[in-house]
Amino acid sequence: MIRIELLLFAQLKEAFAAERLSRGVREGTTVERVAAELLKEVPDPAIARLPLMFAVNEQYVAADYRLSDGDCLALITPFAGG
Amino acid sequence: MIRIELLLFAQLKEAFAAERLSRGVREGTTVERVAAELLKEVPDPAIARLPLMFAVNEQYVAADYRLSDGDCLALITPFAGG
Amino acid sequence: MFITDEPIIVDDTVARARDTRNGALVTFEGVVRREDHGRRVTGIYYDCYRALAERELERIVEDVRTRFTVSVVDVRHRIGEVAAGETSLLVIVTAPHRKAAFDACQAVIDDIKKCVPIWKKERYADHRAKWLSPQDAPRKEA
Amino acid sequence: MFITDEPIIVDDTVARARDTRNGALVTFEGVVRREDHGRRVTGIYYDCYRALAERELERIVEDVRTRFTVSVVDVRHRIGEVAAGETSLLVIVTAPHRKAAFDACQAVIDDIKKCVPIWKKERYADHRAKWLSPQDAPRKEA
Repeated sequence: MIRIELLLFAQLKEAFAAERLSRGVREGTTVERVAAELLKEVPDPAIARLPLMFAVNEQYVAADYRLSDGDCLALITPFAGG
Repeated sequence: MIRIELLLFAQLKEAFAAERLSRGVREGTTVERVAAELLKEVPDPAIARLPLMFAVNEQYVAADYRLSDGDCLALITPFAGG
Repeated sequence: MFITDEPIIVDDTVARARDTRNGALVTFEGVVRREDHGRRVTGIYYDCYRALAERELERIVEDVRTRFTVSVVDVRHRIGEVAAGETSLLVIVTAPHRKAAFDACQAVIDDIKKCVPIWKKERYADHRAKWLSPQDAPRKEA
Repeated sequence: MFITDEPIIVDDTVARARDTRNGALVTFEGVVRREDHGRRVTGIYYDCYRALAERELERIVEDVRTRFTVSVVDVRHRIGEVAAGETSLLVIVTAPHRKAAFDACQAVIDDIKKCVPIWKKERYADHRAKWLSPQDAPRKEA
Protein backbone atom coordinates (compact mmCIF):
# COMPACT_ATOMS: atom_id res chain seq x y z
CA MET A 1 0.00 0.00 0.00
CA ILE A 2 1.08 3.54 -0.79
CA ARG A 3 -0.36 6.85 0.33
CA ILE A 4 -1.48 9.37 -2.25
CA GLU A 5 -3.05 12.76 -1.97
CA LEU A 6 -6.07 13.71 -4.07
CA LEU A 7 -6.90 17.25 -5.17
CA LEU A 8 -10.51 18.11 -5.95
CA PHE A 9 -11.95 21.11 -7.75
CA ALA A 10 -15.29 22.59 -8.71
CA GLN A 11 -18.09 19.98 -8.63
CA LEU A 12 -15.91 17.33 -6.98
CA LYS A 13 -14.73 19.73 -4.32
CA GLU A 14 -18.38 20.43 -3.52
CA ALA A 15 -19.42 16.77 -3.70
CA PHE A 16 -16.77 15.76 -1.16
CA ALA A 17 -16.89 19.04 0.74
CA ALA A 18 -13.12 18.88 0.61
CA GLU A 19 -10.33 20.08 -1.65
CA ARG A 20 -7.85 17.45 -0.49
CA LEU A 21 -8.24 13.81 0.41
CA SER A 22 -5.62 11.27 1.44
CA ARG A 23 -6.03 7.64 0.34
CA GLY A 24 -4.17 4.38 0.57
CA VAL A 25 -3.95 2.46 -2.73
CA ARG A 26 -1.98 -0.48 -4.14
CA GLU A 27 1.38 0.57 -5.58
CA GLY A 28 1.13 0.95 -9.35
CA THR A 29 -2.60 1.54 -9.40
CA THR A 30 -3.62 3.70 -12.40
CA VAL A 31 -5.04 7.15 -11.86
CA GLU A 32 -8.15 6.08 -13.78
CA ARG A 33 -8.75 3.25 -11.32
CA VAL A 34 -8.36 5.52 -8.31
CA ALA A 35 -10.81 7.99 -9.83
CA ALA A 36 -13.37 5.26 -10.62
CA GLU A 37 -13.25 4.00 -7.02
CA LEU A 38 -13.57 7.49 -5.61
CA LEU A 39 -16.47 8.47 -7.85
CA LYS A 40 -18.51 5.54 -6.52
CA GLU A 41 -18.89 7.64 -3.39
CA VAL A 42 -20.57 10.46 -5.36
CA PRO A 43 -24.34 10.06 -5.30
CA ASP A 44 -25.12 12.55 -8.12
CA PRO A 45 -24.66 10.64 -11.41
CA ALA A 46 -24.26 13.90 -13.35
CA ILE A 47 -21.07 14.50 -11.37
CA ALA A 48 -19.95 10.88 -11.02
CA ARG A 49 -20.01 10.47 -14.81
CA LEU A 50 -18.11 13.61 -15.72
CA PRO A 51 -15.19 12.84 -18.04
CA LEU A 52 -11.91 13.43 -16.22
CA MET A 53 -8.41 14.56 -16.99
CA PHE A 54 -5.61 13.79 -14.56
CA ALA A 55 -2.54 15.54 -13.27
CA VAL A 56 0.10 14.03 -11.01
CA ASN A 57 2.46 16.34 -9.17
CA GLU A 58 1.34 19.33 -11.27
CA GLN A 59 1.73 17.67 -14.67
CA TYR A 60 -0.98 16.28 -16.89
CA VAL A 61 -0.77 12.48 -17.17
CA ALA A 62 -2.63 9.85 -19.15
CA ALA A 63 -5.41 7.74 -17.61
CA ASP A 64 -3.12 4.70 -17.33
CA TYR A 65 -0.43 6.53 -15.35
CA ARG A 66 0.62 4.37 -12.39
CA LEU A 67 0.90 5.98 -8.99
CA SER A 68 3.83 5.93 -6.57
CA ASP A 69 3.98 6.68 -2.88
CA GLY A 70 3.44 10.34 -2.06
CA ASP A 71 2.00 11.26 -5.48
CA CYS A 72 -0.45 14.11 -5.59
CA LEU A 73 -3.27 13.30 -8.01
CA ALA A 74 -5.61 16.03 -9.26
CA LEU A 75 -8.97 14.99 -10.69
CA ILE A 76 -9.84 17.52 -13.36
CA THR A 77 -13.45 17.76 -14.50
CA PRO A 78 -14.20 19.56 -17.78
CA PHE A 79 -13.30 23.22 -17.41
CA ALA A 80 -14.15 26.36 -19.30
CA GLY A 81 -12.04 29.23 -18.10
CA GLY A 82 -11.62 32.67 -19.58
CA MET B 1 -15.62 75.59 -69.92
CA ILE B 2 -16.31 74.75 -66.29
CA ARG B 3 -14.26 75.46 -63.18
CA ILE B 4 -13.20 72.62 -60.95
CA GLU B 5 -11.18 72.48 -57.81
CA LEU B 6 -8.40 69.93 -57.39
CA LEU B 7 -7.28 68.52 -54.04
CA LEU B 8 -3.74 67.21 -53.73
CA PHE B 9 -2.19 65.06 -51.03
CA ALA B 10 1.14 63.53 -50.09
CA GLN B 11 3.57 63.37 -53.05
CA LEU B 12 1.31 65.46 -55.30
CA LYS B 13 0.87 68.14 -52.67
CA GLU B 14 4.65 68.37 -52.48
CA ALA B 15 5.15 68.24 -56.25
CA PHE B 16 2.79 71.20 -56.78
CA ALA B 17 3.64 72.88 -53.48
CA ALA B 18 -0.10 73.30 -53.10
CA GLU B 19 -2.99 71.38 -51.60
CA ARG B 20 -5.62 73.01 -53.80
CA LEU B 21 -5.61 74.05 -57.45
CA SER B 22 -8.37 75.56 -59.53
CA ARG B 23 -8.60 74.62 -63.22
CA GLY B 24 -10.85 75.33 -66.17
CA VAL B 25 -11.81 72.19 -68.17
CA ARG B 26 -14.36 71.25 -70.84
CA GLU B 27 -17.71 70.24 -69.36
CA GLY B 28 -17.98 66.44 -69.17
CA THR B 29 -14.23 65.84 -69.11
CA THR B 30 -13.40 62.61 -67.25
CA VAL B 31 -11.46 62.74 -64.00
CA GLU B 32 -8.85 60.48 -65.58
CA ARG B 33 -8.27 62.98 -68.36
CA VAL B 34 -7.89 65.88 -65.96
CA ALA B 35 -5.39 63.88 -63.93
CA ALA B 36 -3.38 62.91 -67.02
CA GLU B 37 -3.13 66.53 -68.11
CA LEU B 38 -2.12 67.69 -64.66
CA LEU B 39 0.52 65.01 -64.18
CA LYS B 40 2.32 66.21 -67.35
CA GLU B 41 3.43 69.13 -65.17
CA VAL B 42 5.15 66.78 -62.71
CA PRO B 43 8.83 66.31 -63.63
CA ASP B 44 9.49 63.30 -61.39
CA PRO B 45 8.30 60.22 -63.33
CA ALA B 46 8.09 58.18 -60.11
CA ILE B 47 5.34 60.55 -59.00
CA ALA B 48 3.78 61.25 -62.40
CA ARG B 49 3.23 57.54 -62.95
CA LEU B 50 1.66 56.71 -59.60
CA PRO B 51 -1.64 54.89 -60.04
CA LEU B 52 -4.51 57.11 -58.91
CA MET B 53 -7.89 56.77 -57.32
CA PHE B 54 -10.38 59.62 -57.60
CA ALA B 55 -12.96 61.22 -55.38
CA VAL B 56 -15.41 63.92 -56.43
CA ASN B 57 -17.14 65.95 -53.74
CA GLU B 58 -15.94 63.56 -51.03
CA GLN B 59 -17.06 60.33 -52.71
CA TYR B 60 -14.93 57.83 -54.56
CA VAL B 61 -15.68 57.80 -58.31
CA ALA B 62 -14.51 55.72 -61.27
CA ALA B 63 -11.86 56.99 -63.67
CA ASP B 64 -14.49 57.74 -66.34
CA TYR B 65 -16.56 59.98 -64.07
CA ARG B 66 -17.46 63.18 -65.95
CA LEU B 67 -17.01 66.49 -64.21
CA SER B 68 -19.53 69.29 -63.74
CA ASP B 69 -19.02 72.91 -62.87
CA GLY B 70 -17.87 73.45 -59.30
CA ASP B 71 -16.85 69.82 -58.72
CA CYS B 72 -14.09 69.21 -56.25
CA LEU B 73 -11.79 66.45 -57.53
CA ALA B 74 -9.30 64.73 -55.22
CA LEU B 75 -6.36 62.90 -56.76
CA ILE B 76 -5.56 60.00 -54.48
CA THR B 77 -2.17 58.35 -54.79
CA PRO B 78 -1.66 54.91 -53.24
CA PHE B 79 -2.00 55.19 -49.49
CA ALA B 80 -1.02 53.02 -46.58
CA GLY B 81 -2.52 54.36 -43.38
CA GLY B 82 -2.70 52.77 -39.97
CA MET C 1 2.34 35.17 -11.91
CA PHE C 2 -0.50 34.93 -14.40
CA ILE C 3 -3.24 34.02 -11.91
CA THR C 4 -4.50 36.60 -9.48
CA ASP C 5 -7.19 36.95 -6.82
CA GLU C 6 -7.18 40.72 -7.24
CA PRO C 7 -8.99 42.87 -9.80
CA ILE C 8 -7.01 43.13 -13.03
CA ILE C 9 -5.73 46.66 -13.60
CA VAL C 10 -5.91 46.62 -17.37
CA ASP C 11 -4.39 50.04 -18.13
CA ASP C 12 -1.26 49.45 -16.06
CA THR C 13 -0.67 45.99 -17.44
CA VAL C 14 -1.06 47.20 -21.02
CA ALA C 15 1.17 50.23 -20.37
CA ARG C 16 3.98 47.91 -19.29
CA ALA C 17 3.66 45.98 -22.56
CA ARG C 18 3.94 49.01 -24.86
CA ASP C 19 7.30 49.53 -26.45
CA THR C 20 8.59 51.31 -29.48
CA ARG C 21 10.02 48.27 -31.22
CA ASN C 22 6.57 47.02 -32.04
CA GLY C 23 4.04 48.31 -34.50
CA ALA C 24 1.10 46.32 -33.23
CA LEU C 25 -0.44 45.83 -29.81
CA VAL C 26 -3.50 43.62 -29.50
CA THR C 27 -5.37 43.13 -26.25
CA PHE C 28 -8.24 40.88 -25.33
CA GLU C 29 -10.37 41.42 -22.27
CA GLY C 30 -12.81 38.77 -21.16
CA VAL C 31 -15.52 40.46 -19.15
CA VAL C 32 -18.15 38.71 -17.02
CA ARG C 33 -21.42 39.23 -18.84
CA ARG C 34 -24.54 40.42 -17.06
CA GLU C 35 -26.66 37.94 -18.96
CA ASP C 36 -26.20 34.40 -20.26
CA HIS C 37 -28.81 32.59 -22.35
CA GLY C 38 -31.39 35.05 -21.08
CA ARG C 39 -30.55 34.60 -17.39
CA ARG C 40 -29.43 37.54 -15.33
CA VAL C 41 -25.89 36.88 -14.09
CA THR C 42 -24.53 38.59 -10.97
CA GLY C 43 -21.04 37.16 -11.22
CA ILE C 44 -18.85 34.13 -11.74
CA TYR C 45 -16.87 32.17 -9.17
CA TYR C 46 -13.63 30.89 -10.67
CA ASP C 47 -12.08 27.80 -9.13
CA CYS C 48 -8.52 27.00 -10.17
CA TYR C 49 -5.78 24.41 -9.80
CA ARG C 50 -3.33 27.19 -9.32
CA ALA C 51 0.02 25.40 -9.50
CA LEU C 52 -0.89 23.59 -12.73
CA ALA C 53 -2.58 26.67 -14.19
CA GLU C 54 0.57 28.74 -13.70
CA ARG C 55 2.71 26.04 -15.29
CA GLU C 56 0.37 25.68 -18.24
CA LEU C 57 0.16 29.43 -18.79
CA GLU C 58 3.94 29.63 -18.76
CA ARG C 59 4.10 26.85 -21.32
CA ILE C 60 1.40 28.48 -23.49
CA VAL C 61 3.19 31.85 -23.49
CA GLU C 62 6.52 30.20 -24.39
CA ASP C 63 4.87 28.15 -27.08
CA VAL C 64 3.18 31.15 -28.70
CA ARG C 65 6.47 33.06 -28.60
CA THR C 66 8.10 30.33 -30.68
CA ARG C 67 5.18 29.88 -33.10
CA PHE C 68 4.63 33.57 -33.92
CA THR C 69 6.90 36.56 -34.48
CA VAL C 70 5.80 38.39 -31.40
CA SER C 71 7.49 40.31 -28.63
CA VAL C 72 5.52 40.69 -25.39
CA VAL C 73 2.97 38.02 -24.55
CA ASP C 74 1.28 38.58 -21.21
CA VAL C 75 -1.74 37.06 -19.49
CA ARG C 76 -3.75 37.81 -16.35
CA HIS C 77 -6.51 35.48 -15.24
CA ARG C 78 -8.51 36.46 -12.22
CA ILE C 79 -9.94 33.75 -9.96
CA GLY C 80 -12.35 33.71 -7.02
CA GLU C 81 -15.54 35.78 -7.12
CA VAL C 82 -15.73 38.15 -10.09
CA ALA C 83 -18.76 40.41 -10.43
CA ALA C 84 -20.61 40.99 -13.70
CA GLY C 85 -18.88 43.73 -15.65
CA GLU C 86 -15.43 42.95 -14.23
CA THR C 87 -12.52 41.65 -16.25
CA SER C 88 -11.67 37.97 -15.70
CA LEU C 89 -9.05 37.55 -18.41
CA LEU C 90 -6.55 39.88 -20.03
CA VAL C 91 -4.28 38.81 -22.88
CA ILE C 92 -1.77 41.24 -24.36
CA VAL C 93 0.42 40.64 -27.40
CA THR C 94 2.81 43.02 -29.09
CA ALA C 95 4.48 42.27 -32.41
CA PRO C 96 6.23 44.06 -35.24
CA HIS C 97 3.17 43.38 -37.42
CA ARG C 98 -0.49 43.04 -36.71
CA LYS C 99 -1.32 39.67 -38.23
CA ALA C 100 1.06 37.89 -35.87
CA ALA C 101 -0.30 39.88 -32.92
CA PHE C 102 -3.90 38.90 -33.68
CA ASP C 103 -3.07 35.27 -34.39
CA ALA C 104 -0.95 34.89 -31.28
CA CYS C 105 -3.54 36.55 -29.06
CA GLN C 106 -6.23 34.17 -30.27
CA ALA C 107 -3.90 31.17 -29.94
CA VAL C 108 -3.26 32.08 -26.31
CA ILE C 109 -6.99 32.19 -25.58
CA ASP C 110 -7.67 28.93 -27.43
CA ASP C 111 -4.92 27.23 -25.46
CA ILE C 112 -6.16 28.66 -22.17
CA LYS C 113 -9.62 27.22 -22.82
CA LYS C 114 -8.09 23.82 -23.60
CA CYS C 115 -5.28 23.50 -21.08
CA VAL C 116 -5.61 25.79 -18.07
CA PRO C 117 -7.63 24.21 -15.26
CA ILE C 118 -9.99 27.02 -14.33
CA TRP C 119 -13.65 26.33 -13.63
CA LYS C 120 -16.52 28.80 -13.79
CA LYS C 121 -19.56 28.74 -11.56
CA GLU C 122 -22.07 31.21 -12.86
CA ARG C 123 -24.16 32.95 -10.20
CA TYR C 124 -27.62 34.16 -11.14
CA ALA C 125 -29.85 36.91 -9.82
CA ASP C 126 -32.25 34.25 -8.42
CA HIS C 127 -29.37 33.02 -6.18
CA ARG C 128 -28.96 29.80 -8.10
CA ALA C 129 -25.56 28.89 -9.50
CA LYS C 130 -24.23 26.45 -12.07
CA TRP C 131 -20.81 25.03 -12.97
CA LEU C 132 -20.28 25.73 -16.66
CA SER C 133 -19.00 23.03 -18.95
CA PRO C 134 -17.12 23.67 -22.21
CA GLN C 135 -20.40 22.88 -24.02
CA ASP C 136 -22.03 25.91 -22.44
CA ALA C 137 -19.68 28.08 -24.45
CA PRO C 138 -20.74 29.08 -27.93
CA ARG C 139 -19.11 26.92 -30.58
CA LYS C 140 -15.44 27.89 -31.01
CA GLU C 141 -16.01 30.90 -28.82
CA ALA C 142 -16.66 32.39 -25.36
CA MET D 1 -14.87 62.13 -35.23
CA PHE D 2 -12.48 59.30 -35.97
CA ILE D 3 -9.57 61.43 -37.17
CA THR D 4 -7.62 63.51 -34.70
CA ASP D 5 -4.54 65.75 -34.64
CA GLU D 6 -4.11 65.14 -30.95
CA PRO D 7 -2.41 62.22 -29.16
CA ILE D 8 -4.80 59.29 -28.74
CA ILE D 9 -5.66 58.70 -25.09
CA VAL D 10 -6.02 54.95 -25.28
CA ASP D 11 -7.16 54.21 -21.72
CA ASP D 12 -10.02 56.73 -21.77
CA THR D 13 -11.27 55.63 -25.16
CA VAL D 14 -11.23 51.97 -24.15
CA ALA D 15 -12.91 52.75 -20.81
CA ARG D 16 -15.82 54.33 -22.65
CA ALA D 17 -16.25 51.17 -24.73
CA ARG D 18 -16.45 48.76 -21.79
CA ASP D 19 -19.90 47.63 -20.85
CA THR D 20 -21.37 44.71 -18.99
CA ARG D 21 -23.43 43.33 -21.85
CA ASN D 22 -20.34 42.13 -23.61
CA GLY D 23 -18.03 39.27 -22.81
CA ALA D 24 -15.24 40.26 -25.16
CA LEU D 25 -13.32 43.45 -25.74
CA VAL D 26 -10.57 43.46 -28.36
CA THR D 27 -8.33 46.44 -28.98
CA PHE D 28 -5.71 47.08 -31.60
CA GLU D 29 -3.08 49.78 -31.27
CA GLY D 30 -0.90 50.71 -34.18
CA VAL D 31 2.28 52.22 -32.83
CA VAL D 32 4.94 54.05 -34.85
CA ARG D 33 7.93 51.77 -34.89
CA ARG D 34 11.41 53.03 -34.09
CA GLU D 35 12.88 50.97 -36.91
CA ASP D 36 11.73 49.96 -40.38
CA HIS D 37 13.75 47.63 -42.62
CA GLY D 38 16.79 48.39 -40.51
CA ARG D 39 16.46 52.18 -40.71
CA ARG D 40 16.06 54.20 -37.55
CA VAL D 41 12.69 55.97 -37.68
CA THR D 42 12.05 59.14 -35.67
CA GLY D 43 8.40 59.46 -36.60
CA ILE D 44 5.76 59.43 -39.29
CA TYR D 45 3.94 62.35 -40.84
CA TYR D 46 0.36 61.38 -41.71
CA ASP D 47 -1.35 63.30 -44.49
CA CYS D 48 -5.10 62.82 -44.81
CA TYR D 49 -8.08 63.70 -46.96
CA ARG D 50 -10.03 64.36 -43.85
CA ALA D 51 -13.59 64.76 -45.14
CA LEU D 52 -13.42 61.55 -47.18
CA ALA D 53 -11.55 59.70 -44.43
CA GLU D 54 -14.29 60.51 -41.89
CA ARG D 55 -17.00 59.38 -44.31
CA GLU D 56 -15.18 56.16 -45.12
CA LEU D 57 -14.55 55.38 -41.47
CA GLU D 58 -18.21 55.93 -40.70
CA ARG D 59 -19.12 53.57 -43.53
CA ILE D 60 -16.58 50.96 -42.38
CA VAL D 61 -17.88 51.02 -38.81
CA GLU D 62 -21.49 50.68 -39.97
CA ASP D 63 -20.56 47.91 -42.35
CA VAL D 64 -18.71 45.91 -39.68
CA ARG D 65 -21.67 46.35 -37.33
CA THR D 66 -23.95 44.69 -39.87
CA ARG D 67 -21.50 41.92 -40.81
CA PHE D 68 -20.57 40.81 -37.28
CA THR D 69 -22.46 40.38 -34.00
CA VAL D 70 -20.68 43.18 -32.23
CA SER D 71 -21.65 46.04 -30.00
CA VAL D 72 -19.21 48.95 -29.78
CA VAL D 73 -16.95 49.59 -32.77
CA ASP D 74 -14.73 52.61 -32.35
CA VAL D 75 -11.73 53.98 -34.22
CA ARG D 76 -9.22 56.77 -33.65
CA HIS D 77 -6.66 57.60 -36.31
CA ARG D 78 -4.13 60.26 -35.52
CA ILE D 79 -2.76 62.44 -38.32
CA GLY D 80 0.04 65.01 -38.61
CA GLU D 81 3.41 64.35 -37.03
CA VAL D 82 3.50 61.27 -34.82
CA ALA D 83 6.73 60.38 -33.03
CA ALA D 84 8.14 56.85 -32.85
CA GLY D 85 6.53 55.02 -29.95
CA GLU D 86 3.26 56.95 -30.18
CA THR D 87 -0.06 55.42 -31.13
CA SER D 88 -1.33 56.29 -34.60
CA LEU D 89 -4.35 54.00 -34.75
CA LEU D 90 -6.71 52.61 -32.14
CA VAL D 91 -9.50 50.17 -32.97
CA ILE D 92 -11.86 48.91 -30.27
CA VAL D 93 -14.52 46.25 -30.66
CA THR D 94 -16.79 44.77 -28.01
CA ALA D 95 -18.99 41.77 -28.64
CA PRO D 96 -20.87 39.10 -26.72
CA HIS D 97 -18.31 36.55 -27.92
CA ARG D 98 -14.66 36.77 -28.75
CA LYS D 99 -14.55 35.36 -32.26
CA ALA D 100 -16.78 38.13 -33.58
CA ALA D 101 -14.74 40.74 -31.71
CA PHE D 102 -11.45 39.55 -33.23
CA ASP D 103 -12.88 39.16 -36.73
CA ALA D 104 -14.55 42.56 -36.67
CA CYS D 105 -11.46 44.29 -35.33
CA GLN D 106 -9.33 42.86 -38.11
CA ALA D 107 -11.96 43.68 -40.73
CA VAL D 108 -11.94 47.32 -39.60
CA ILE D 109 -8.16 47.51 -40.01
CA ASP D 110 -8.21 45.77 -43.40
CA ASP D 111 -10.85 48.21 -44.62
CA ILE D 112 -8.95 51.20 -43.25
CA LYS D 113 -5.87 50.15 -45.21
CA LYS D 114 -7.95 49.79 -48.37
CA CYS D 115 -10.37 52.70 -48.19
CA VAL D 116 -9.27 55.48 -45.86
CA PRO D 117 -7.08 58.07 -47.63
CA ILE D 118 -4.26 58.50 -45.15
CA TRP D 119 -0.68 58.72 -46.32
CA LYS D 120 2.44 58.02 -44.31
CA LYS D 121 5.74 59.80 -44.71
CA GLU D 122 8.36 58.02 -42.69
CA ARG D 123 11.03 60.26 -41.16
CA TYR D 124 14.45 58.79 -40.51
CA ALA D 125 17.20 59.63 -38.06
CA ASP D 126 19.40 60.83 -40.98
CA HIS D 127 16.75 63.53 -41.69
CA ARG D 128 15.60 61.86 -44.88
CA ALA D 129 11.95 61.00 -45.35
CA LYS D 130 9.93 58.77 -47.66
CA TRP D 131 6.26 58.43 -48.59
CA LEU D 132 5.30 54.83 -47.97
CA SER D 133 3.33 52.89 -50.54
CA PRO D 134 1.11 49.91 -49.74
CA GLN D 135 3.93 47.71 -51.07
CA ASP D 136 6.18 48.87 -48.26
CA ALA D 137 3.87 47.12 -45.85
CA PRO D 138 4.53 43.46 -45.14
CA ARG D 139 2.24 41.22 -47.13
CA LYS D 140 -1.27 41.24 -45.66
CA GLU D 141 0.06 43.07 -42.63
CA ALA D 142 1.46 46.32 -41.22
